[in-house]
Amino acid sequence: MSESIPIYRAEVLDHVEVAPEHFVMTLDAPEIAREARPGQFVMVRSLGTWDPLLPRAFSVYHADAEGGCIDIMYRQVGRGTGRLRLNEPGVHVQLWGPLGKPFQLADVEQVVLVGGGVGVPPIVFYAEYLDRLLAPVKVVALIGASTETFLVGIDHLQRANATVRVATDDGTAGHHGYVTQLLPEYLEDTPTAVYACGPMPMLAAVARITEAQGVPAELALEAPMACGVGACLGCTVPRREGGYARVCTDGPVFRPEEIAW
Amino acid sequence: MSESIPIYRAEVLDHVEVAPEHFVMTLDAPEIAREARPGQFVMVRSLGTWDPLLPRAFSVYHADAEGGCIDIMYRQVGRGTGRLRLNEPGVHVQLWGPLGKPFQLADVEQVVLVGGGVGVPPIVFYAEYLDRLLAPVKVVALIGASTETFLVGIDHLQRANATVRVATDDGTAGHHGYVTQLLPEYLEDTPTAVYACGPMPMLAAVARITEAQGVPAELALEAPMACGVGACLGCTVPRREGGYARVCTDGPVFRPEEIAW
Amino acid sequence: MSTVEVKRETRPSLEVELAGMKLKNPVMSASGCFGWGEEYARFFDLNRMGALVGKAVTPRPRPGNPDVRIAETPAGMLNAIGLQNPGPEGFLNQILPRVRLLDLPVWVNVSANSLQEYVDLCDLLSQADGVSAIELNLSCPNVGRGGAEFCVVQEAVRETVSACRKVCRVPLIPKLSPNTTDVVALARAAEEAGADAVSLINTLVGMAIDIDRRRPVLGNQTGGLSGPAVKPIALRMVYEVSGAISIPVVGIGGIACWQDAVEFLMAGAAAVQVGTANFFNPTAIPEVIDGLENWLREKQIGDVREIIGVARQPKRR
Amino acid sequence: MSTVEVKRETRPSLEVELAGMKLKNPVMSASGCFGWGEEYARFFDLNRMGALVGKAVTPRPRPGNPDVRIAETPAGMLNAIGLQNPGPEGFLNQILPRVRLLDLPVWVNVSANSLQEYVDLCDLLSQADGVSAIELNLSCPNVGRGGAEFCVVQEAVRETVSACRKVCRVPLIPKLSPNTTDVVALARAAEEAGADAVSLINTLVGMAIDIDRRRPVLGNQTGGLSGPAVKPIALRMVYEVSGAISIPVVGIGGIACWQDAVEFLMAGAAAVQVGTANFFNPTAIPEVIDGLENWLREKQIGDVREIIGVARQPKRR
Ligand SMILES: Cc1cc2nc3c(=O)[nH]c(=O)nc-3n(C[C@H](O)[C@H](O)[C@H](O)COP(=O)(O)OP(=O)(O)OC[C@H]3O[C@@H](n4cnc5c(N)ncnc54)[C@H](O)[C@@H]3O)c2cc1C
Ligand SMILES: Cc1cc2nc3c(=O)[nH]c(=O)nc-3n(C[C@H](O)[C@H](O)[C@H](O)COP(=O)(O)OP(=O)(O)OC[C@H]3O[C@@H](n4cnc5c(N)ncnc54)[C@H](O)[C@@H]3O)c2cc1C
Ligand SMILES: Cc1cc2nc3c(=O)[nH]c(=O)nc-3n(C[C@H](O)[C@H](O)[C@H](O)COP(=O)(O)O)c2cc1C
Ligand SMILES: Cc1cc2nc3c(=O)[nH]c(=O)nc-3n(C[C@H](O)[C@H](O)[C@H](O)COP(=O)(O)O)c2cc1C
Ligand code: FES
Ligand code: FES
Repeated sequence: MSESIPIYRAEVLDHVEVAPEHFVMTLDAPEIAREARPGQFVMVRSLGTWDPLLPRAFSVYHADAEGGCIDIMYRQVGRGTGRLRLNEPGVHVQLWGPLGKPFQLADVEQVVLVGGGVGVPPIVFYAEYLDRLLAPVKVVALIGASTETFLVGIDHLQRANATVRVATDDGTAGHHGYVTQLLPEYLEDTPTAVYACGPMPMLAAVARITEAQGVPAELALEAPMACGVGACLGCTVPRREGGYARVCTDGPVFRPEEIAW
Repeated sequence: MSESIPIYRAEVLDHVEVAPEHFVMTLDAPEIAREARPGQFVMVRSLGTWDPLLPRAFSVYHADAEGGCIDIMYRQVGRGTGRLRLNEPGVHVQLWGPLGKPFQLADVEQVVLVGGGVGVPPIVFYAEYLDRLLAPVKVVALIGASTETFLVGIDHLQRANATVRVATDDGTAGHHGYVTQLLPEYLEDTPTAVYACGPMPMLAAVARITEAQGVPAELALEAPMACGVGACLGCTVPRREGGYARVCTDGPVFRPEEIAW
Repeated sequence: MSTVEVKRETRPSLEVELAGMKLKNPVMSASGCFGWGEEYARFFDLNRMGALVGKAVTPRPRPGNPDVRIAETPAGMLNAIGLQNPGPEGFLNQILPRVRLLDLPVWVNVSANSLQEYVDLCDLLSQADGVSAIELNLSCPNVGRGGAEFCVVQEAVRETVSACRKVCRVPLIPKLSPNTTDVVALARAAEEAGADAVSLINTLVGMAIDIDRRRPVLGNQTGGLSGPAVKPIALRMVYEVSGAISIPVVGIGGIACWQDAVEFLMAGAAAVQVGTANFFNPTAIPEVIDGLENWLREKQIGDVREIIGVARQPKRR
Repeated sequence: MSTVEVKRETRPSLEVELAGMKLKNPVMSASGCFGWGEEYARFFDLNRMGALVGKAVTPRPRPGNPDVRIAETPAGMLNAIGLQNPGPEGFLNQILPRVRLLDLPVWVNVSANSLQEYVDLCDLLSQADGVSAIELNLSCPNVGRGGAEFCVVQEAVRETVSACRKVCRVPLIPKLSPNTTDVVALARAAEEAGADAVSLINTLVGMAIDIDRRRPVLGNQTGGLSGPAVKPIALRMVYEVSGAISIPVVGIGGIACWQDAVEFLMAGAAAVQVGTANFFNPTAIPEVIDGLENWLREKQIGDVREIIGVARQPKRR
């Protein structure tokens, strides 16, 4: 906890629409690009206004250590992302990170990544990280979305040599139903670890399935955040052992058994 | 007071820097483009935030009735214009107008226009209007700024066949001093009317000079505004006859003798 | 055709009854933020509103405060207009003849500095044809101690309301100040004294300082804070008060879009007033009405009254 | 070399004295908005601050409230953290040993539900080496009536402060609630009871409603409103109080940039605390300090104390 956290008025280098309502923003942030690990996030605040007031947390989607920049991917849903959308290249935003605990690779032969909605960015980052390992593991990526057009990051996952399977709520692509319904068949024989990020109900399902089968898993949670660094105590989730954990600093990555779902 | 006021979510068609800190924004507003007269203003509000909360008033700088669009020119000085700056072409802003009383042309042989700082836009619009009259009058434009680089609209004034003289506080261009020091020499013999827009001290000086010489004048005032349409009673200035006048609806154009300077 | 489809097609009812008045919908203007409607008639048909609440009328005409009268604050504004108004005669002769032609209830907001003045104004104005209700402004922060005292002392509220109730021929709706320790106590006092409903909140006393000129921005030094910034405070007060009294509560404070109106209705407001939002969005009121209707239709709620106070009930699923 | 140039070159003094404590500068953290500094030590050198004010300590450890604990509002936020803290032992054993190594005054914010609890905590904590002052949180809106009662009744303030004053070995600084009719009366009571200074404001009680789930957003239903939205209210209260009492006032509420701090100082605050701003800008405090110093230099003001309360004096030219 004692080393310093990079913070900048970071320049927006690029800002493009990658799917309906989905945007990728590239930010000039050399230290963060070097230090960020999959599962970690950054806090971003648009400048010049107090409304929206609070920064928003975004998972690191790509980190280009050489180029000294990072990508975040967001879906424009509310005030924060609505304001974020207005920051064209050349504009500066306040940025600090990397924050939180990253995914920890278990000693397994197969890794199953489960991503839903805006939980996909850290999954993509992790897949690319795993692909660069000296001793590569088999990587399966199960990606869910409400509908086909909202499926994002698939190409990146394939380029990272992951076996990709998709599910959509409306059946417009892949499995018609929840992405978690695809999970069990991968937990049969090969020693496997599961890493997931997405909406709470999806994570709860992953927790149920993996705990029942005794498969190691890590889940990246979301919670409303004010500070992102552990000071406001606003982002807590109840611990199974009692008391509360801070998603921003005790997480965002938790093991299923840590949380009282 | 009873005909309706056009109001839109108007698209920003163009948005360019014309001088350091000075920008011209082109807005899609057919009715306003048709109806606007020199001296009138519009209210503009950036969308998606409550901070800044209030709209800002901007004089009509150009009105292109055929093209169905208007220009405003603003100097980026604070929160409202800072936020306005972020509205790139394609973004929509809330817009209503034209508002307030326009300049009224007196029956004279010469018109002297006095513009200072962000008071120049309506002066330019008026010069172009006067240039299109069937019975043209001699037009002199006296333009003041803090320094040369902040002198704006000069080219437009010259194209509108106005005799332009400039003054700068720092002497970097034209007369070294206040623009109002250039005024007296034009009030000698020819029947003249004076129209001015700019900072309060400048307008007060114009009022003193023209009242002393008995020359007809009209001054476009500024005041903090909330509504721009006469409802909030926030934009008042004291009347010489007692009581208060609303700058937005009783003005912004006043005769010197109406105001208790 | 399934019942669901039927529901989808039927138009939800926005009508509410308030202190014996039928309102087309629960959305009205807030006093002092809508003039007497003439300016906004240039943007939309005033008859679309649930009711029109005009600028305060005081015992004598008031020129208002010297400038500066308004200042923008984060998500809000300060005002110290000083109750500029033409007085009772001006209202009765110049304003009422016009607004009474409208096809909606017209509330007159009454502001004074003494019990007797309040009583006399209620007596005079409640007799005028076209005045549908009197909103008793017990809380104007910008006219010196006089006005201020009324807003916050329980006894003063009780005394003023019961005295006015005696002479007032139309529904009497005290408007409460938020600058108080216990707004519920004020509301109870008003109810016990015979109020037909209560409006809340008025503005919170605030200030801004011009650091270049080293003095308060407003000529009056302090002013009334309004706008989205105060919404959480107003909503909390409406929630507490509507749970504690049995007369209707008119919710006011920072309402700028239909979602805000829904929040106030769910908190227990029987109707809402839109104030500052008119200034920064002249079509705020019709947008709130349309948004409310569309939302009810989407959610297949047939009657707006179904959502009043639901947030005070145990959590639903 | 002209005197003007000399002035330009000399570094303005930011030092202030408060209740016998020397502060490097008048900028400190607000309780509950800065943890105990460990998080923000990763962004800047804590020793740059005038003082460190930590999270409230309560008689017994508290786990805090169930979620949802925070909600964003226009230019503000609501919080119902529920005074999560490790209690006096936890503070003395785990926290104090670390923070006492800092080279700045450390204030402990104390929160309780009864007079006796307040007295016992003051007695215990004010004896600990490294505790420079005790800030009495007389106004936590999120722990039920108990806490709330203290904030608003003059007699309770007087009683609590004088009882704590007797046992407290360090400066005692009651922190006042804004949820009151007459904050000046509370401040006077605190002064008469022997307070060394007063802090204001704490949060305003507010609420937000989730219209999809038809219930309050916060698990605790209501929460404390803070941030830029409340600045005008806080500034007005600091202005009124600092004009009415002779002990120093610590200004708190919505301070997010150096200009805000200057407004509070000009309103009469002897020092300021930065709260919510730390959350949305982790370097808010050093930015306020640097901005203040640069502004003083630009204006050629040699000592920050020259501007304290100037806005309360007749207008200057
Ligand atoms: C650790 C962490 C990592 C995150 N990573 C990402 C990321 O990589 N990309 C990303 O887009 N977001 C991410 N989020 C969520 C992000 O921080 C914002 O909460 C989200 O972008 C909505 O912000 P907003 O201000 O636009 O919406 P708000 O104005 O805060 O909310 C507006 C409305 O949108 C709803 N809403 C909030 N989130 C969503 C959602 N995801 N989908 C649909 N509706 C929603 C809210 O319930 C609310 O009703 C992350 C959050 C955390 C805590
Ligand atoms: C009838 C009318 C017509 C107007 N026409 C124009 C126009 O054509 N172009 C234009 O740019 N503005 C015009 N204004 C002013 C405009 O409405 C805004 O007040 C101005 O743009 C500053 O807004 P802001 O939100 O950026 O600054 P704010 O955030 O409101 O103020 C920030 C700081 O800037 C200072 N400030 C305000 N105005 C100026 C200024 N002009 N120069 C330097 N500092 C200033 C304020 O005192 C304050 O300290 C007009 C105003 C009125 C009433
Ligand atoms: C410029 C202005 C003038 C006001 N005048 C009055 C008034 O005359 N009488 C009154 O009861 N309330 C008056 N108010 C208070 C509003 O009616 C309303 O109670 C308050 O502004 C909160 O609502 P809002 O946030 O929607 O504006 C005024 C408010 C503003 C901003
Ligand atoms: C998340 C949070 C926790 C707080 N906890 C405390 C506390 O424990 N004790 C206290 O006296 N004030 C507490 N406060 C109030 C702040 O110290 C401060 O008085 C208030 O937030 C106004 O200042 P601000 O607008 O700068 O945040 C808390 C505020 C917030 C936002
Ligand atoms: S977001 Fe502040 S503690 Fe986690
Ligand atoms: S700006 Fe509202 S009355 Fe002029």
